[in-house]
Amino acid sequence: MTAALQLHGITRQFGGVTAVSNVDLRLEPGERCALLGPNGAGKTTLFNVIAGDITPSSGRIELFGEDVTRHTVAARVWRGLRRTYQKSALFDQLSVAENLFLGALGPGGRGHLTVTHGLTAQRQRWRVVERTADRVGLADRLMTPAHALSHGERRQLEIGLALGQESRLILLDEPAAGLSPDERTTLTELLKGLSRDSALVMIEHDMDMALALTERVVVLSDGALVAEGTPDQIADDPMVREVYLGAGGSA
Amino acid sequence: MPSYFQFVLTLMNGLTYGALLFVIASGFTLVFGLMRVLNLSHGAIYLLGGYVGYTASTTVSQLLARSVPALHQAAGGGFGWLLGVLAAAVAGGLVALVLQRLIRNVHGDLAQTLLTLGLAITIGDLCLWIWGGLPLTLDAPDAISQPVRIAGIPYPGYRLFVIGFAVLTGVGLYLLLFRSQLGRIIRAGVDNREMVAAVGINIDRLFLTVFILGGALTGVSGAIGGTYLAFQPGTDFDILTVALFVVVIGGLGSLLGSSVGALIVGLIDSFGRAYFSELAIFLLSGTVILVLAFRTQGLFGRAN
Amino acid sequence: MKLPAKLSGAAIACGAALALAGAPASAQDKEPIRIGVMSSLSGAFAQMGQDGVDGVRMAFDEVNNEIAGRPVELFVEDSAMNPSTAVEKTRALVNRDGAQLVLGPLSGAAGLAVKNGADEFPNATIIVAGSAAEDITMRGIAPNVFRTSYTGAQPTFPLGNYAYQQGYRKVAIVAEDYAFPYAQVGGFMKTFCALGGTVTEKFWVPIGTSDYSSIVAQIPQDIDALFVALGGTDAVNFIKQMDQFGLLDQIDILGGTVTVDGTQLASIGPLMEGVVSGSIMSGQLENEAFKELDRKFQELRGRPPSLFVENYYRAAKWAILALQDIEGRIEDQEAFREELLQTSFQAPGSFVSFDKYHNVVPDVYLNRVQKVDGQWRNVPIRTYSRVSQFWTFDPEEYQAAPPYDRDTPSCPG
Amino acid sequence: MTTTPSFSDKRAGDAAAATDSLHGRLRAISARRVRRDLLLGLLVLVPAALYPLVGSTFHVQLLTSGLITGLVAMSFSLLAGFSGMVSLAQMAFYGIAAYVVAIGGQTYGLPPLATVPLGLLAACLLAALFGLIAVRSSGIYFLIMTLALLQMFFGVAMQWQSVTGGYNGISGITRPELFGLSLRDAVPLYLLTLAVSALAYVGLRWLLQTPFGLSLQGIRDRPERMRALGFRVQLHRWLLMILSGLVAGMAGILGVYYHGVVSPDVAGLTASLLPLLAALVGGVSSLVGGLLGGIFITVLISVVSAQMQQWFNSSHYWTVIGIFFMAVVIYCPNGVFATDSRIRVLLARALGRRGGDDADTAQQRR
Repeated sequence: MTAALQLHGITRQFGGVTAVSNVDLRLEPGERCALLGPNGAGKTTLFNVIAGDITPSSGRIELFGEDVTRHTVAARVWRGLRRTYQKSALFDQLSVAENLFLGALGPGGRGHLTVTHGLTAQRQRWRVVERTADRVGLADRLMTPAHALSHGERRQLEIGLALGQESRLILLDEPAAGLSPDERTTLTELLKGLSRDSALVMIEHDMDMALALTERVVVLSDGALVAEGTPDQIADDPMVREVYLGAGGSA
Repeated sequence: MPSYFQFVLTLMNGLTYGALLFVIASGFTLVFGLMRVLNLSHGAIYLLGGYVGYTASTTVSQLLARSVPALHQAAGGGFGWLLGVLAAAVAGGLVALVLQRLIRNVHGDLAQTLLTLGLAITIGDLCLWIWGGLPLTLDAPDAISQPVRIAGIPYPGYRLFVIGFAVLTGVGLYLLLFRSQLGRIIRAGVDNREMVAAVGINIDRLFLTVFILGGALTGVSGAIGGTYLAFQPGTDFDILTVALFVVVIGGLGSLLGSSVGALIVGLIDSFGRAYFSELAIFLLSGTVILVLAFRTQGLFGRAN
Repeated sequence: MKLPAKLSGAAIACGAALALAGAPASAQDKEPIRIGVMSSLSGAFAQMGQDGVDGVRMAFDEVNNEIAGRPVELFVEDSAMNPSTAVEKTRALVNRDGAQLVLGPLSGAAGLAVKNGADEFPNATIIVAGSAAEDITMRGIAPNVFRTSYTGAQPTFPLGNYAYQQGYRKVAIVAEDYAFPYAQVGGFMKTFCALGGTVTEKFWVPIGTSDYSSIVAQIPQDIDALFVALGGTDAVNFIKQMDQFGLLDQIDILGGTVTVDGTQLASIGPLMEGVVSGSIMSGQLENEAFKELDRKFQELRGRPPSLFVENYYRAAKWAILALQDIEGRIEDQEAFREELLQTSFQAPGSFVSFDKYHNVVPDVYLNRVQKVDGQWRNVPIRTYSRVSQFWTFDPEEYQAAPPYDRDTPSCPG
Repeated sequence: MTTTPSFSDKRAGDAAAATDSLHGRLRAISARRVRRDLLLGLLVLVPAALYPLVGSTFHVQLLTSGLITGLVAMSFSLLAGFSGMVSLAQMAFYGIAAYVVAIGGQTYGLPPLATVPLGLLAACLLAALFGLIAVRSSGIYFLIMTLALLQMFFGVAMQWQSVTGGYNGISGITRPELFGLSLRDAVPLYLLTLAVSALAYVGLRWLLQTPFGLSLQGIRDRPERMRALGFRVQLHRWLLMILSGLVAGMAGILGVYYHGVVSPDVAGLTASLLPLLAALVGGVSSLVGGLLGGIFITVLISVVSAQMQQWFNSSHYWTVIGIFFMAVVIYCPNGVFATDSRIRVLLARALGRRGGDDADTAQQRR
C-alpha cells in the first residue's frame, strides 16, 4: 500500500538557521498523527514545506506515491492535500455557504473557471457544501457572513474549508487555538467524527486533545524528529517530557 | 568630437543626472520606507520647492544687490540661492505637515495614496495660480556654476556639485537611519509601534518628524533640481513619474536601492538619448517593466 | 436594500449638478452676442493659454464688450492641450453656452481635431487663434473654420532664406519630435535647401525632454549654425545646458517661432542674446496697434505681450471688425463668414488679411534678442511682407507634396 | 396557456427538489434578487433612455461622456475591487480599441462591423499581454508597473507616426449608422452608450455571482488561502485583467465615436485621472458606483470649470476638484453614493426629514 505522505530527509534552512532538519516521516492513508513540540520547533515550517509554500533546502516529498517536491501549492491540493491555519484565514465578506463552496470548488482543478450555474457539477458542489457544513456543525449558519461568526465557529469553518471534496490528507495547524474549554470539547468531538478517508496531521499544544484524537505522535525539537510512537508511549517517554515541558511549552 | 570623448561625456551626464534623481527620490524613499505611505504629491512638493526657491532667491538677490552691492558681488549670487534652498525646505516641510494631518484621517493604502493624489492636483494648480505658467529656473551661484575642464572638455560645475550633494544626502540619511539613536527608534517604531510607544516615546511626534524631514528634503530637491532643469506646470507629474520609476527599480524604501535605481535611470536616459534618441521615450518605461517582470519587488526590495 | 439607497443618492447629486449646469442666461432686450474662447489653461501650455485669454479680453474691452449695440458675453474653456477635450469644450461652448463664434484652440492637435469635426457645428464659426497645424487651412478646408495665427512653416520660410544669405551653408537641427516642429523645420529647409544649403544632422527629441546634455555633446563642430525648434521648458533647458557646457558662445543659434517667445525671454533672456528667430510677432514694432497692445499688456502683467496675446487679440479684433460691419448680426453666419474673409486690418503684429484657404497672410519678422530699456525683447531685423502659408510655391503643388515629418524634406537628397 | 401535464409535473417535481437542497434555496434567493434588480434597473433605465426628450443636446452629450468615463472607471473598479489590483493602465486598453477603430476605418476603410470586434480583440490582447507581465507583482509594484505600461503605450502612439498619426492622432473619424441613425448625432450615440453600459454592468454582475466570480472575491480577500485551496490565483487575475481590458475597450470605441478623434492624449495625465476620480467618487469596489461616478465627475468638472470662469474669471478649477477629491477620500471612503457617505447623509438631511431618516436607518442597517 502506498503511503499518504512520505518525507525523505527534509531539511530547510533560513540563512544560517536550520528550521527543519533531516525529517523522515511516513503516514499511511487514513492514519491520524499529532505533531508535538515546543514553540519554534519547526512544526509550522514543516507544514509549509509539505503544503508547498516553502521549498525544502534538501529532501524529497511524496504524496500518495508521487514525488511532489517541485510541485506548486495548487498541484498538491489537486492531489488531495489540504491545510488549515493557526490564525483563521476565512473569506470574511462571504457567507459560510460561499466559504465552503470555495473550499469545494478549488480542489477540483479546472472547475473554478466555470461561469455557469445549474450544471450537475455545480449542484454536486452545493451538496458537498451541505455535507461539509453538517460535518463541522455549521448547518444552521450557512447564510451567515463569516465575519459574524463566533471564534469557535470560525475555527469550525476553518476546518470545513479544508474538508472540501476528495481530501485525502489534511494538515491541521493548531485547530483549537484560542478556544474556550467548552468550544474545545465541541471541536474534539467534531474531529473525532471526521471520516477515515483522510489521513490527518495535527499540530497541537494541548497534549490531551492530541492524544485523544490520534493514534501516533511525532515530536519535533529544534527542527529534528526526536521521538515517535503511540500516544501512550509518548506520554510516558521521559525525554519527551523533558523536551516538551522543560522548554516551557504550554500543556 | 571623437567617439571616446563622447562616450565619457555621456557617462558623466548619466552619473550627474542619476545623482540629481537620487536627490529627488530620497524624500520619497524616506517617507515610503518608514511610513509606508506612497506619496503621489511628491512631484508637487518638488515643484512647490522650485517655485518658492525661485521667489526667495530672486527677492533676496535683488534686495542684496540694491542694499549691499559689494557683498552681493562677492557672494556671486550665493546668498540668494542658499536662502532659496532653505525656503524650499521650509515650504516642503509645511506641506508634509499638512499632508500628515490629512492622512491621519484615512485608513488603507489605496485611500492614503488617493489622498496624496488629490493633494498633488491641488498643489499643482495652486502653483499655477500663484506663479503663472512661465518656465522658471534658479540661478546657481557663480562659485559652483563655472565649467570645470575634465580631460580638456569643459564640464558644467553645477552638475559636479549635484554629485557631491547627492553623496552628502545619501551619507546623511544613512547615518541618520542606521547609525543614530533616533534612527534606531524610528526603525523600531516602524516594525512595532506599540512596543516603542510602551517605552514612553511619543511615536506620533516621531513619525511627524520623519514626514516633515521627507517633505523638506523634497522641497530642497525642488530648488536644487530647479537650478539644474527648468520647471513649469506639468513638471510635478513628470518628476513624480521618474521618481516612482527610480524607486521601484531599486526596490521601494531601500536607500541603497534608490541610489542604484537613480544611477540606472540616469545612465539609461543619457545613453539612450545619445545613441538611440528616437527610442528614448520607451527606454525608461521599458527598463521598469523588464526589472519588475523578473524581480517583482525591484532590485533591492524586500519580498514580503 | 443597498441598491435603491445608492441610486436615490446618485439621482439627487446628478440632478442638482445638471440643474446648475443648465442655468440659461436670462432673456434681455438686446440678445447678447455669445462668444466662446478656448485655450490651454492647465498643464505645460497654461501660460501661453492665459496670455491668449488676456488678449481676447483686451480686444473686447476696447469696444466696451459691445458690438453694434449688442452686449458681448465671453465664455472661456480649457482645452487642456488635448484634442478630445477640445472637441468636448467646443460642444460645451456651442451647445450649452450658445456661442456662435469660438476663438481657439491653441495647440496643433486640438485645432486639427476641431477643424475635422467642424461640420458638427454648422451654425457656429471657429477662428483658430493659436494652432499651427497646416491641414487646418490646407488639403481640404472647412467653411466655418478660419485661422488667424499661422502655419508651422509660415514663419520659418524666411528664416531659411535669411540663413543662407548670412553665409550659413551647413546647419544642424534640434527639434521636438511632433508635427509642429516638423513643419517649422520643413519651412526652414524648403527655402534654405532650395538655395543650396545643407542640413547635416537632425536631432528629434521627445517633447518634455529635460536633460539635453547628451544631445549637446553630439552637436557637430563643423556647422555654421544650429536651428533650435523647441518650446517652453524644453527650450529653456536646452539653452541653459548649452551655456553650462560653454558652447553657447561658440555657435550661432537660429530659433523657431516659440523658441524665443516672450515667455522664454522672461526666464533666460541673457542667454538668448543674439538668437535670430522667425515669427509673425515681434517685441518691438512701430505701428500704433502694437504700441497700444504693448502698453496695455505691460500695465496688466508687467511684461511685453507674447505671441499668444497678439494671436488671440488679433482673432478677437478680426471678429469684432467683421461683426461691426454686419451690424452685429452674428445669427447670419453666411454673411459673417463672408465678411470675415473680406476684412483686412492693421493688427498689432502686422497688416493682415485672409487667403482663399481661410488662412492669415501676415508679415513675418526675423527677430534678434536684445535688451531694450532693461527688458529682453525680440527686435525685428528684417521684415518679409505678406507671407503666404505656401511662401512663393504653387499652392496646388505644395498641397500635393507629402506633409512634413522627421525625414521630409531632407537635404542633401 | 396550456402545458402538457407531464411537463408541468416535472417542473413541480424540480421545484420541490429545489426547495430542499441548498443549491435550490440559493437559486431561489438569487432569482428574487434578479427580479428586484431588473425592476430597479428598469426604473433607472427607462427615464434615462427618455432623457433626451427633455434634456438639451449638450446635457445628452455630457451624460454620454460621463458614461464613457464611467465604463473605464468600472473596468478599474473591477480590478481594484475584485482582486485588489490598482491599475493605471486602463486608458491604454481604451486607447488601443479607439486607435484600432480609427485606423481601421480611416486608413483601411473597413466597416465598423469589422473594426469594432477588432478593437475589442485588440484591447483584450493588450490586456492579456500587460497581464502576463504585471499579474505576478502586487500592490504598489503592480500600480507602478501599469504606469510604466501606460507610458509605453503613450510612447508607441506618439512615435509610430505612420500608423497612429503621432502627436496629432487621427481626427475626423466617420461614424457608422445604427438602425438608420448616425452615431455622429448626440441622441443615438447616447442611447448606444447607455445600452452598452447597462449590458456591461449586468454582464459583470452576472459574472460575479458565478463560481468564477466567487473565486475572484475570494482572491481579493485572501489570495494566499485561495492558493492553498488549489486555485490558480494568477490565472484568475489574468483573466480578470483581460475582462477589464474588454470593458475599457468598449469605452474606447464609444469614446472614439463620441470625440471623433483619438490621440496619444488618451494615455495622458488628465485622461487617466478622470476614471480614477470617477471610481473613487463612486466607491472603488462598486461597479455601479463607477458608472455613476463617471457621470458625477464629468458633470462636476464641467460645472466647476464653467462657473469658476463665470464667477471668478478664473481657470483654476483643478484646485476645486483636488480639494473635493481629498474631501471624498476623507469623508466618504466608500464613495459619495455609499450609505455611510457623510456627504450623502448631510445632503439627505438638507433635503428633508424623511431623507434624513432614510439615511440614518440605512446606516443602522449596515
